[in-house]
Amino acid sequence: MSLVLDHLVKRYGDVLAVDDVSLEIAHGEFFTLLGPSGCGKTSTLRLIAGFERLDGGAITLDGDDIARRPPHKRPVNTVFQSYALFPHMSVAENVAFGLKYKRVSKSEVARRVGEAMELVQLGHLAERRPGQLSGGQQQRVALARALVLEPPVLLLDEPLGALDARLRIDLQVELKRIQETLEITFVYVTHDQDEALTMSDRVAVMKGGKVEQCDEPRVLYEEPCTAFVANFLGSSNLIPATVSEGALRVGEFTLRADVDGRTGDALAMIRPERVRLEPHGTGGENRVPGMVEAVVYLGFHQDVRVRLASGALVRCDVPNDGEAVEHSSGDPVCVHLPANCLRVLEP
Amino acid sequence: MSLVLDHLVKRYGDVLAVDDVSLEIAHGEFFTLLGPSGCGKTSTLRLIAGFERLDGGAITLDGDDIARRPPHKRPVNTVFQSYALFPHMSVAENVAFGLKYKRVSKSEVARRVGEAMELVQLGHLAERRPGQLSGGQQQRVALARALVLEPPVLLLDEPLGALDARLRIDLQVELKRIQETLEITFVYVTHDQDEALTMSDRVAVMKGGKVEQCDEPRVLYEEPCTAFVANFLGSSNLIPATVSEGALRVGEFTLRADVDGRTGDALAMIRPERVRLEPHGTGGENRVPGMVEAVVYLGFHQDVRVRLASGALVRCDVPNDGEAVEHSSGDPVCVHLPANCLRVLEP
Amino acid sequence: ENTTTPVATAEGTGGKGIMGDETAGGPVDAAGIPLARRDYPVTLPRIGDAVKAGAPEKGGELQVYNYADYLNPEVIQAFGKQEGVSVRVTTFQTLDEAFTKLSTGRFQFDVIFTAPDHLPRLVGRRLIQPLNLDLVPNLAKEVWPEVQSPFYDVGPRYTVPYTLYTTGIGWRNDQIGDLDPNELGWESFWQAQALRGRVAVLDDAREGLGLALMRRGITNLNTEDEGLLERASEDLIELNDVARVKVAINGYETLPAGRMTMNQVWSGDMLNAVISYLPEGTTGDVLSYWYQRAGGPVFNDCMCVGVDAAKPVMAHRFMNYLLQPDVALKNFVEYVGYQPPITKIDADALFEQQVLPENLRNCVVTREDYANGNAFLALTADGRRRWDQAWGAFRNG
Amino acid sequence: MSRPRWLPVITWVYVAWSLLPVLIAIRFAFNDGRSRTSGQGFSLRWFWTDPTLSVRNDPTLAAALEHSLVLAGLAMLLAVPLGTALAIGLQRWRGRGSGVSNVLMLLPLVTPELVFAVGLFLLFTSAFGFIGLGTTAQVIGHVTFSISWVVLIVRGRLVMIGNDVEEAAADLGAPPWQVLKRVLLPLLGPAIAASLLTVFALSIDDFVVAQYMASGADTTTVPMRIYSSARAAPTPALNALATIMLVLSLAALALAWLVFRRRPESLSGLMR
Amino acid sequence: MRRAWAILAVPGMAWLAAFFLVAFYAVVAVGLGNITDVYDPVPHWNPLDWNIGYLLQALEDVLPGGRTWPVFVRTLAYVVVAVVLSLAIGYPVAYYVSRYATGRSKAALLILLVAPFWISYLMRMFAWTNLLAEGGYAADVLNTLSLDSLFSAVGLLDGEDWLGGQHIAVIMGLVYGYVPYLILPLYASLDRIDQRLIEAARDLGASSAGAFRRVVLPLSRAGTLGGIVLIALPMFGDYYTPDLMSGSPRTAMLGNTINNYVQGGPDKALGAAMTLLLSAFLLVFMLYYLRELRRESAA
Ligand SMILES: Nc1ncnc2c1ncn2[C@@H]1O[C@H](COP(=O)(O)OP(=O)(O)OP(=O)(O)O)[C@@H](O)[C@H]1O
Ligand SMILES: Nc1ncnc2c1ncn2[C@@H]1O[C@H](COP(=O)(O)OP(=O)(O)OP(=O)(O)O)[C@@H](O)[C@H]1O
Ligand SMILES: NCCCCNCCCN
Ligand SMILES: [Mg+2]
Ligand SMILES: [Mg+2]
Repeated sequence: MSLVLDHLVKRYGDVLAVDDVSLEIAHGEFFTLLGPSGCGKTSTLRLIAGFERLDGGAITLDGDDIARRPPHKRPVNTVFQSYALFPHMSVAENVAFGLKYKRVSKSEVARRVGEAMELVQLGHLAERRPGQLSGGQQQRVALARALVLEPPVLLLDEPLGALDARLRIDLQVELKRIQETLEITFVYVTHDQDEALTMSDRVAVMKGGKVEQCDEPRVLYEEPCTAFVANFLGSSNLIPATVSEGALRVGEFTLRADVDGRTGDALAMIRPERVRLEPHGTGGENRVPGMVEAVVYLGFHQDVRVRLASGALVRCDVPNDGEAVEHSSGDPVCVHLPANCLRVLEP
Repeated sequence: MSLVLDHLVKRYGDVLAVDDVSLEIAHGEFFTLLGPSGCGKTSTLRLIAGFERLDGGAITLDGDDIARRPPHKRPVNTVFQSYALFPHMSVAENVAFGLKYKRVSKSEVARRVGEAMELVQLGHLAERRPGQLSGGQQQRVALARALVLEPPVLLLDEPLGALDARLRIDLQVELKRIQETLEITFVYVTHDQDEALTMSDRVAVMKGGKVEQCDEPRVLYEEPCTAFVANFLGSSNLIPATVSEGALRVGEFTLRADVDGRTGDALAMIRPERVRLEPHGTGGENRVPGMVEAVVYLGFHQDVRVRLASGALVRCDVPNDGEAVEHSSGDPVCVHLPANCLRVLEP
Repeated sequence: ENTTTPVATAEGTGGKGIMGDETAGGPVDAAGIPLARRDYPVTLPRIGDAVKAGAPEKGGELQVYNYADYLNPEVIQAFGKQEGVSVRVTTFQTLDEAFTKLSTGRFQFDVIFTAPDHLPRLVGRRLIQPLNLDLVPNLAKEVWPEVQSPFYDVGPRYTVPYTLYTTGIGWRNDQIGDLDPNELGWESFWQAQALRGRVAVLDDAREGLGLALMRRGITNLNTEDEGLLERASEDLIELNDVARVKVAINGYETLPAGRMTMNQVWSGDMLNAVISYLPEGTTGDVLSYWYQRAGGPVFNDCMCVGVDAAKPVMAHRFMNYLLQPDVALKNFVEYVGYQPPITKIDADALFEQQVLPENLRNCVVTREDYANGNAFLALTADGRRRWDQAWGAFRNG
Repeated sequence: MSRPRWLPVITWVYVAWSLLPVLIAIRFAFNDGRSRTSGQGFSLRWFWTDPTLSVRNDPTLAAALEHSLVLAGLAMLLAVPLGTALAIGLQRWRGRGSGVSNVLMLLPLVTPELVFAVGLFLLFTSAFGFIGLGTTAQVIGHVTFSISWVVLIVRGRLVMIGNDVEEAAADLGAPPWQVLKRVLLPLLGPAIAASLLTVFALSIDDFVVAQYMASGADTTTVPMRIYSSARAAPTPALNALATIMLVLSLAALALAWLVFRRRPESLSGLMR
Repeated sequence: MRRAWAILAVPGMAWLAAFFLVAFYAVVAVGLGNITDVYDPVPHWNPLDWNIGYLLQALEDVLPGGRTWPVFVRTLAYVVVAVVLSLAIGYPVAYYVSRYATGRSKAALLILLVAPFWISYLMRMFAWTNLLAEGGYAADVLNTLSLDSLFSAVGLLDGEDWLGGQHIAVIMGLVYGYVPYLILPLYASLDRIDQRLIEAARDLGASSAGAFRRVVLPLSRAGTLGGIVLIALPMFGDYYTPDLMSGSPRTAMLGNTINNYVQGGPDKALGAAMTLLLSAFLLVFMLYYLRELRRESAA
């Protein structure tokens, strides 16, 4: 039971929007396509839904080739970024829309529409028009409209993109709850890293039409394969370095790290929150001296920027938990880059 | 040398958009108006710029009453949210626009336009039309167009609102740099708390046309006066409580806190990152037992939600620094709410 | 490609009428029909058969094509009531316009009003049909003998006369100032600087150019001389500057209303003006009329039946009705002001009885006038073109 | 910011100038006398009582009114469906021929009426002689120059609606014709209403095409009647005729307004 | 799916092809055809048979020294003056309504501005002539204001009779008739200008006049040109306005000439040839407007 994308290719004129994408998505998985604007997320989704014609590759669902079917004959449904609710129909009519094309009795339609609306907590708004709903409510109608058809796979294109931050967080929790309750496969598109990390079972990070890395959130965060992935998921320090004789060199300092057989120029990647700030002169492995260049107060943490002798700038997140030492510009400090948190990437 | 807003009032028909706002903004200060949509930020700015007529109050700049002057005679300039670039003029012409109204020689115009464009790193785009620029570039043109006039006060209405997250952060740094270099007074409007905290010398938090609190970012964050301010600036736990006999009671537990002479119903406010998670059964003051309800992985920290016996839900940010204990749903834990981090607010 | 200059293919003069009529031999018009002249009567070729006598087609609409304000609405109503049809009148502004429209072949009129110079064209293009005179008994019974079988349509085969007119000048005594058309005749137009913008010539190629020809003393109103016509055209163009002349056929309304001061008009228009268009507080004696007694146009209009008439019998009855003396009188004195050639109507008497205003007595066409009068008659193809070009040069400004 | 004083003055003077003559003409329709230039009492003579000249009793006047409305109605009935379908089709049609079609669709908008009328006139009196002049020709003429307006209005709305809802409908299982019926046409409602109004206005406004395509009394429209009477001897019955025409079209507008009041954007088609 | 729906365009395209393109081709066929001896046009549908005789004659007529040259010049002059006057009236009106009028008065003004669309052109023109006729209210007002003497003094009016073949009357008629069609596109283009651009200009030191000149005027340029073309094109084909406002050959326009040839008189071939020439002359404007229209609908 799975959705398989096999070497998908999609071109718009000269633009290669989807470039040889292969993915296997398991039944009941919450699968996310993550990437910057224009990387081909929407195009991939539209290929699955059938709104665009494939230029190459195959799409199978549980073994059936669905790539040749028109959209209305594919057993997948979509929640659009703009919701695409029918403005001339009530909420209930919107939700009931697709059931007309299933052989479902009238009473069954009413029951399922009712259930779907309860699921998204919209029962009381059944008679409203979409124009009379808030963004979050509209989002839920779009969801109910797709869910009521009980599709094995639900495609969601930045369904929370148009909502404000607070509402988005609430709905993330709700979407996740629904997905887990119904055990539907979600193929979810977003360019918001936090969203991807919070909700997904697996994430495919895309760039320029290709999949850069596809794995669980924790793996992506902790063990990014490329500087792009490292940078796209959370902030990271990418310190220019060189690898020689199995050791990592930053300026005149040698650091211990898993260099993975690499040699020559490299980037030493470390998350700001993994960097430790220690008093100037502290000894030990992987310690590099530097000078505080700026301290930015960010509410629940501080962003301390340290300039190393090599010229590299290292950001260091110091939690604001009422205990940490306060630093100020010009202070000499020692930066500790724990070996287990250092990764060596292609420059 | 300062901009003084003295009991400003602005009405649109029945709507009281600006309701008795008094502020004193020092020369060279980076001053931010922060608040939710519709709270009157733009209206206040427009009163200063002269696009709207005052319904009450006075505006003085270095002692001069400027409230009666038409916009083109006020020594303040504006960077509009939508940039409001002239689409029919090139970047250079846009930047030169205002200099026509200063008695400035042709060569001087060229020099200053060139300088302003260098300042915002746009020298190479001088001949483009605004329509051919990216959002961030447009923003910088708008900035250069205002800066070239060397106004003592620059008004900025959500200048980064239309940009995507990454670009926004870059430009925040740049704006701050420019402001510090030129020592211009910035009156900056935003509804983004991070932005306000990162950049400002002082922030006025507005709500419903009134200023709720006006102070430095750190003070606003650490010592919010109202639940609104607490909630608007960063996330916060607001735990329903009562104050009796100088002590704070949450459910059956008594906590030590500075109750500030308050009695009756109250809200106990604490930032999630100040809450400590301790093993179940840990003793000591201000410790409350509870049960982990959810753990959300957020990259560089985890959001652990703990249900207290009183029914209140407490969010607790646990840094992901590779050392903290891992928690999972259902674990019984002890929540430590340090007295110095607890604030008691009006419910 | 070919660059033929625009000329009609038929040569102007000589040759045999293509319709093969026995009167052929003289000059023919564009359709090959001989050109009728007072001294050269023409029998028009018969195209198709006349309608059989029979029951008139009741109900529906009888379609009539006519000038505006050239039929008394009460007469129309009375006929309609009597015959059980409703009469619908479509109006045209000029006879040329009417011919153009008709020649598209899409206008299915029962009764068409026209003038004799257009007859050969209408026959040549097969736009009208031969009459059954049995259905128009009043023609023999009531009409002046000299127009019962006129020279332009011997028989007659296609037409029944409708009204008589002369072409002259109508003016407002109270506005004309020093100008005296009675003395100056046609020349008045060229002396009308003082009346700029309040002077009009008829919107009719023949009449308009005819005016300019007569001003120069030419009496052959059917001349085809290129030089004469060009000069006439130039004379008219000159009027634009002299008098800012208008081109209109509504003098019967604008003169009594005082909006115009001096128009080239048809005699009937002046009576029409007095009968129907005098505003309150204005009396008929503010109007005067002059026409050129010798050599000026004195002629008649006529009626035909359209070739595609849906109600040919009813069309005959309509024409017959209009020739009924009481009806003709009512049409004449209560509305159109154009005198019908009906023996029983003594126009002069009407002035004596003060049915019509005395000062316009010269609007009457006597039988002597008619006999001696001049007329615009059909031209050869070349001639027609010269007239049209001369008129166009003026008309197009 | 302050505003120049003279602008509102010019505006209101213009509005008065553009509409006052019509209001005065309406006033003269109620004249007791024959004048169309000054008020003479007050009566319904020209509407009703005059036995031969009133709109009621002069068959040509009432017929012109009826014919104008019939023409407008037929033009609406034909041009709106044709134009709507054309708009939808053009919106979808990418590729060969679409560029040419887009230009052809716009051409009637920029062709002077006279040129277009002469063309149709010559066509119907020659190659298309089987159609000939008359009501059919007039309807064809009106439909032809109306289609482009309908396309413009409907396309504008289509662009506003976007592809999303159609795709959503297909995604939910609706076959193409169901998408058209259940989603597209209902959403085009306001644009279709605006198109109906626009075609109506264009048709009753037209003089040249109606005149060139006319074939007699049956095919005389109100503007034609006004033109020919104005050049002969008009009576206030003409004012009365125009007044009735105006009242009828305002009534149509009001009706449309009532029906589509909730969607004021439907009238925006007129504001192009 | 998308391709199938393109079929919906077929009936409409076929209609336009048959009744618009072919109709225009009929003008070509007749203008490059011949006439019979009874003045019937003989269209030459086959381009190989084309006879450019009539076209040459029409061309000769409209060139300097030709018969129609004065009409052509006059038409051009009328249209230019009428368009300028229309702009002088229409621009301030559109500007006021789009930028300053608010709330109810804006709604009312918009309704009043569209109202003329619901009154047929001929009726408006007829109403206007009635008022300009001697003894009409407008004539009285104009005369009372001594505008007649003013116009006479500068040579625009000759005598006091407004409807007596006066150039000024025809021009006033054209302006009266066409301004509404100009105001709406102007309004639309002015209304689109973002208020904040004007504020930005003021903020940068421009006075309200300066902001108008440097921002509003350039930004409304396309809309203005579009509006001008929209009224100028039909003016070139107008014959009814001069007929109603004057009726004198002295004020005849090109439309009258064509109308006289095609409807009134005998020479349809020459009329068609003149129509072709007119179309060729206007083609530039037509193409310009089409481009604007497409640009606008693409935006
Ligand atoms: N209909 C189209 N015609 C031409 N190019 C297109 C079309 N749709 C998308 N593209 C191009 O294909 C590439 C991928 O687009 P896509 O919409 O899939 O990106 P995305 O990842 O969804 O981006 P976003 O986050 O901005 O929505 C982009 O370069 C885009 O410009
Ligand atoms: N021109 C206006 N007419 C009527 N009401 C207005 C006008 N401008 C603003 N308001 C109202 O005044 C209040 C304050 O508006 P303002 O634009 O100052 O808010 P804001 O804080 O800038 O909000 P946002 O973050 O959404 O820009 C709002 O309730 C708004 O609806
Ligand atoms: N008002 C109608 C006038 C009709 C006059 N007929 C004259 C015919 C001239 N050829
Ligand atoms: Mg996308
Ligand atoms: Mg704002």
